[in-house]
Amino acid sequence: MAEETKFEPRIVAFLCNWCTYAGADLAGTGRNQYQANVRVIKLPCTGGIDPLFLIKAFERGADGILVSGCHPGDCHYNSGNYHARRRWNVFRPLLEFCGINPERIQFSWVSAAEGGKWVETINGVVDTVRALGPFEGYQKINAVGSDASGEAATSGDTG
Amino acid sequence: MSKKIGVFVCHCGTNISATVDVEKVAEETKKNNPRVAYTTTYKYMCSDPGQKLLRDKIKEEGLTGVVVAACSPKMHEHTFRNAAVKTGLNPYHVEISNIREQCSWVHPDIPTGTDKSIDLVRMMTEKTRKDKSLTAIKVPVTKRALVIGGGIAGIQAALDIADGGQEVVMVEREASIGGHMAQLSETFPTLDCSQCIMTPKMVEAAQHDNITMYTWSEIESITGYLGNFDVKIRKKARSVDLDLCTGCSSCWQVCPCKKIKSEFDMGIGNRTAIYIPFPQAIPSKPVIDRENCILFKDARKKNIKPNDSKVCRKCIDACPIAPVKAIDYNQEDEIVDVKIGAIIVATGFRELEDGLYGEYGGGKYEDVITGLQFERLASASGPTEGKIKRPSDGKEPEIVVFIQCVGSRDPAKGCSYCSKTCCMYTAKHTMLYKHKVHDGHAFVFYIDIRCAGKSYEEFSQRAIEEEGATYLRGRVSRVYKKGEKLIVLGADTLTGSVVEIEADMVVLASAMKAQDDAEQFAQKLSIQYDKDKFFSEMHPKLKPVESSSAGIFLAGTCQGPKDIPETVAQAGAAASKVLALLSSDELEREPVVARVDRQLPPVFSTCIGCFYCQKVCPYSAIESEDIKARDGSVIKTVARVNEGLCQGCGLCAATCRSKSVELEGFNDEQIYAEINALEFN
Amino acid sequence: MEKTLKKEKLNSLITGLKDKGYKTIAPKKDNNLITLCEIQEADEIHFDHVQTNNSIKEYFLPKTEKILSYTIEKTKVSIEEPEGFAVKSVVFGSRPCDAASLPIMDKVFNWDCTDKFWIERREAITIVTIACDKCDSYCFCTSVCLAPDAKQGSDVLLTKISDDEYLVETETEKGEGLIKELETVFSEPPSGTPDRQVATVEKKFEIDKVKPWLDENFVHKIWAEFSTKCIGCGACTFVCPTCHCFDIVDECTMSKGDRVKNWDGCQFKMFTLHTSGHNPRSTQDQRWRQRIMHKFKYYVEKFDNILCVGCGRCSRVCPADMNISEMLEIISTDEGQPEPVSKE
Amino acid sequence: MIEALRKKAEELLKNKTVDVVYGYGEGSVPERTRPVFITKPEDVNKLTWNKYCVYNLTTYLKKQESRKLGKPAIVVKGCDAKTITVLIKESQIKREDIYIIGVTCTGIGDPPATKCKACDVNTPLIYDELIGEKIGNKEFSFEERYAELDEYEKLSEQEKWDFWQKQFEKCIKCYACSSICPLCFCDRCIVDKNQPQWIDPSAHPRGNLSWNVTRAYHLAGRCINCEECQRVCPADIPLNLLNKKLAKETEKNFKYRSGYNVDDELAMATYKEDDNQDFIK
Repeated sequence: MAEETKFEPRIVAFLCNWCTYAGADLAGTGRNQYQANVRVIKLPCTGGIDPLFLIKAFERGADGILVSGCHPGDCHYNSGNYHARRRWNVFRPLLEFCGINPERIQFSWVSAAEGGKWVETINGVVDTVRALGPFEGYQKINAVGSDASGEAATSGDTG
Repeated sequence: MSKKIGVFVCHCGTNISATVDVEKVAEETKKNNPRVAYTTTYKYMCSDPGQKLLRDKIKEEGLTGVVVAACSPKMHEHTFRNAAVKTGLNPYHVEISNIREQCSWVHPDIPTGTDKSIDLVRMMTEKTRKDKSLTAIKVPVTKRALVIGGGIAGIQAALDIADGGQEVVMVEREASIGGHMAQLSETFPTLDCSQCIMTPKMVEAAQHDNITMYTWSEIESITGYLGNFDVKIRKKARSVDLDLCTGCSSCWQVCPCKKIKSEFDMGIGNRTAIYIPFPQAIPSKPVIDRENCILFKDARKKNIKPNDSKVCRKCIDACPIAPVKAIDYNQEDEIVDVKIGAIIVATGFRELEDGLYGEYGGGKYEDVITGLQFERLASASGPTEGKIKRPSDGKEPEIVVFIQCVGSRDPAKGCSYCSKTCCMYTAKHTMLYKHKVHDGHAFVFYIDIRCAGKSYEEFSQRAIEEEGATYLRGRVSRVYKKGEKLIVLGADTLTGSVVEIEADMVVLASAMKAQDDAEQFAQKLSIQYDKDKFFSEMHPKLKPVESSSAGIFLAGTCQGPKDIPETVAQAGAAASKVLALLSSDELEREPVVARVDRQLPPVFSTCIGCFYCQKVCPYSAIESEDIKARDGSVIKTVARVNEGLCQGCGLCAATCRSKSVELEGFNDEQIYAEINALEFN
Repeated sequence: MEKTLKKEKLNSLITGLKDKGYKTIAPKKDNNLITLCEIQEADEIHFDHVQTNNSIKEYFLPKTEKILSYTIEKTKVSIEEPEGFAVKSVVFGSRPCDAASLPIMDKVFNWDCTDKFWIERREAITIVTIACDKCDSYCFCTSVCLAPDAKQGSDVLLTKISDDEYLVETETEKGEGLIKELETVFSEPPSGTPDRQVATVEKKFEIDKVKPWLDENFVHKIWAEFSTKCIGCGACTFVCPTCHCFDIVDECTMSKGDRVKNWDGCQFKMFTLHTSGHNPRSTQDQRWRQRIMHKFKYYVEKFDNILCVGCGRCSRVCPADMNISEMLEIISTDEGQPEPVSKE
Repeated sequence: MIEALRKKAEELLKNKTVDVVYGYGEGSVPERTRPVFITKPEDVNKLTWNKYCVYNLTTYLKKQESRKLGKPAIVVKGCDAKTITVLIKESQIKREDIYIIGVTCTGIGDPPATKCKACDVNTPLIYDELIGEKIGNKEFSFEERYAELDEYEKLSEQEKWDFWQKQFEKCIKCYACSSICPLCFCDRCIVDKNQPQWIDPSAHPRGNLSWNVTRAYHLAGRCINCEECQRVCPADIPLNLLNKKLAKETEKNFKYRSGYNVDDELAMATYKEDDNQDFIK
């Protein structure tokens, strides 16, 4: 892995179509600048985000993830965000228990009218993750899979 | 077979190309992306020649997938998908990479925005690679529209739809239709009498064969979807039987509770407990105000049925209908179920509460009134029969000060937006005042005069030049009482002087606000609203009357401040949308729906039938299906999606542990491909 | 060549191996497991056990192994083959049964396709076995023509002759070479007949009777009766030193990826699932039968070897207490007529 | 107790109330038992009951091979019985399609299993016939129930990561954990879906982390703490710690305990408007 002079966190944002994606559009319309570290993946609803998406994003090298959708009560699909919230209520502590800093997975409610909040949120995530540094734990295990030696991943004592 | 993907990068004039090196995006994509067969850039992809370019290249290059790197998909996804259809390409092989709202407009640094654009394009080409051809879903349409709100917007929309030959159900929560327009005295810029132009429309709506009207009623719930809504209407207990009552007025004439502030008259006039809101009310049949009626108060106190109270029975005694009286104290709320194909929301606005501006004496001094209160004063059918009398002592005011932008354009206290109508109605108010009080003097404090409508500027100039209203550019800092006079302290920024006016009456041009319950109501309908709680249109320019939910349209001030002509125009537009919708027996819907895995025997489906999907589905769109052997025995019970009910949220897909449910358009492979294309490692 | 190794010399042996550039793999205690894994110090080595939980297999056929990596470019795909996977090592202290599995599997990995990953590792790794001085009820090496001090597959065989001394016997040139490299660590062989401390493993079944029975009883109710409790996990096949099925998958991002070889097992229902949805071994009894048939019939027919070394790991680890030697005992003592063959 | 058990089994088979009894039988060694499937009244003497009856036999309800034997009576301990409640809620079985022979249990395993320390179901909560003296079920506090997590939750982020990496590294992807789990009943496990392949099938650290995390997550709000996954893991990974952690979060956030009440809505299939959202900005 090339040594970078300055660490720029790589952030993936999973956004719901109706609120946060539209909020991000509004930030664009308002020409509100924010840090460019984020790559957005749009889904109809936060309720449609499977935790596997998040794991895969880490496997593909994300240093931080943002999941963002409609405020409670505002879900375009009535209750999608409520179900999503339940999911994250258990998934987040699970990752934390496995030694993943919960700050690397952040959640927010950003409505279609909150372009400003989108800017604030994404800058917040970028700054937080920048302070945390690269996600070394995952970088290591991502690299092992493509390591020449299968044995590196084999015995119980390769630490 | 692998896809041939074409990438079209839009300059958007300079909107994108000023901060994103679009040529580089196209070049890099072409150079490095093995899936991409063709790339180009174009000044305006959404223009006719842009779309033609897209169509031509699809044909020439034999493209089977298209990514347009341009503005937000919310703007032109539809445009480009339609363009693709004309070449015979299934529209769902066209994806938008949002490099304007997400790159060029928010990242000023060219290399940064360019790199990000390249990434976003790559992610979208990967998704496109996994796009499947989808066919629009056909659903039957219930040929009946619901109009919520009986103001001018609702009435106009209902009439347009009804005249178009479709059934309309109209729901109004007040006792009469008419809304705010019925309250107005005269209307700008023609000064014709509001009642005179409004009442015939109200009557027409009430008598129209295609319109069923529910007044004193509210929406209890709305479920279902475009073409097939199930609506529950709560008919609030009116205490009067609308079928029996003839509106003879005997009851309200005998009612002893006469000092109840009239909502219709904005509190400057009184009404009785059994009342019609105004003489021209439709229906012209009363309602009992159960909060204030002494019979109901007594019944509540004694915890008895209202009809068992004997405190006052004047109205029922006066009712000439026999043998069954038209008044029924024990009447209860009733729920009516209706099937609806499309909905128009026309729930209107409310006026900013006058108490908010304490420094102007709002809510404190009787003679500081709002614009709508002035309308009632000026109205021939108002409490003063059109005579301008100040509320405190009934004197004719000699000097009236009008303050504009009360609440509007004041983010600190009120609303950041312009209420749009106040400049015009204030000008109108000065004229009405001057017409009625010939030697009176009208002063107007304003920030800017905004009169952008047809004949509006001329109207406002007339107020100044012909009617002699004194316009002062500046804000009022304070209004206080000195004896019988109201002292208005303000600034005239044109002369740079402080102005002090001894006024007899002050009229505040209060802002138009969203209804108090707009937020809850939007949630009930699953439609979006903006920061000010006005309902959001689907697109600010291209879909101004569509709400964010398919089949629900917006008309009038529930969407934002507007005047009558604009409201009527929007209502007509919404009605035409509804008519178009109801004109077909079947509707085509976006095929973004969930599907449960089905396979050949012996697997049949990877679904194991735990039905978590069914439990989380907000639309009850998941059914259970028995997969049967030839002898009829059940091999497996699995989930199935009713695509008519499915709205495509994907909740089921994310809940399914074995990923046996997928959402078309956002299926597993598509999302996986997008994540896989991150290439951070 | 015969030598002795005193326990006190173990330190010098391990240090010596390190100095000579060997990686040492030896049994080590890890919580509840005894694992064959890389060690640095002699102290880490665990002796007092019947069997390690993992088999020697994973040092020749790792549970997961990259066999090539590729990069997809605009006009071409470049492929890179892994190098350096065969590391000069010594497996110290594996059991004779584990060692015996290696020559058995050499046959399959040198068959129609020669597997360079296996072969190069076989060349690079020297096996120093310690004969078993104890056993448990799961052990059945003696029933499959092996013994607790069997020499097959070992380069060097150590046999305990006193509490602090092992008899060292070299079985191959490679083994001899290793001893010579570290000559100073070893002592001269004892005079007279040493007291070989070797466990007595009870013989559980007559192996000669197994294949004839299998030849006749592809269809038999015992398969289902015995395997109803089988939960269809792959634990038995993964801990088995002779199970060598693998699966090849590509793990890739958009533009680059690895082709990876992973252990696979015949007990998984997915193992034989066709794309069409048809599964020729759709029930667990068929899969259980496959395991027995492969080990005691097909492999014998093809390579003239039983594909089992009697280590007993599969039975120890089985979540449902399926016991392979019990099954073979039933088979070898079944006097009944084969059931009429019906179409399955 | 064994006698009562055998008598009941015999009666059920004789009366044709059931076609098969899933029970415990003598194992290959004295310290083990094994699942047995008794279909004939004369075979009931193969049934036994002792502290080595670790299996959660309800797992055989998901297996076509055992289901083929017909309507079952299942011998269940209190912990195992909770599975049945979940299986009913998740539409996998109908209550009337099984006969539950509950056994009172004061702990199994040697040394005793971790789950037995704070056991509050010595007497099963659901059964058709109870074998053994009814024992008043104890109650434990929230803290007591999840006490075994304390030492792990106390670890620093890095320590946690290192601990679990060391554990997951041992995983050989034999899937014994999910094969034994009575609630891992998917026909096609997510790990076996290869288009796309969300979870790398390889047993390298990346594939092992995503597999183990996903396995645990898929049991969130469902696991009834039978600890079978942990018992059968050939790599000795403390899998139940993950399950327990999720059970703790589910109880803390949603006041839900899996398998205790058939009337409770499944935690992960419902929501409350006031669910915790402290972590959402």
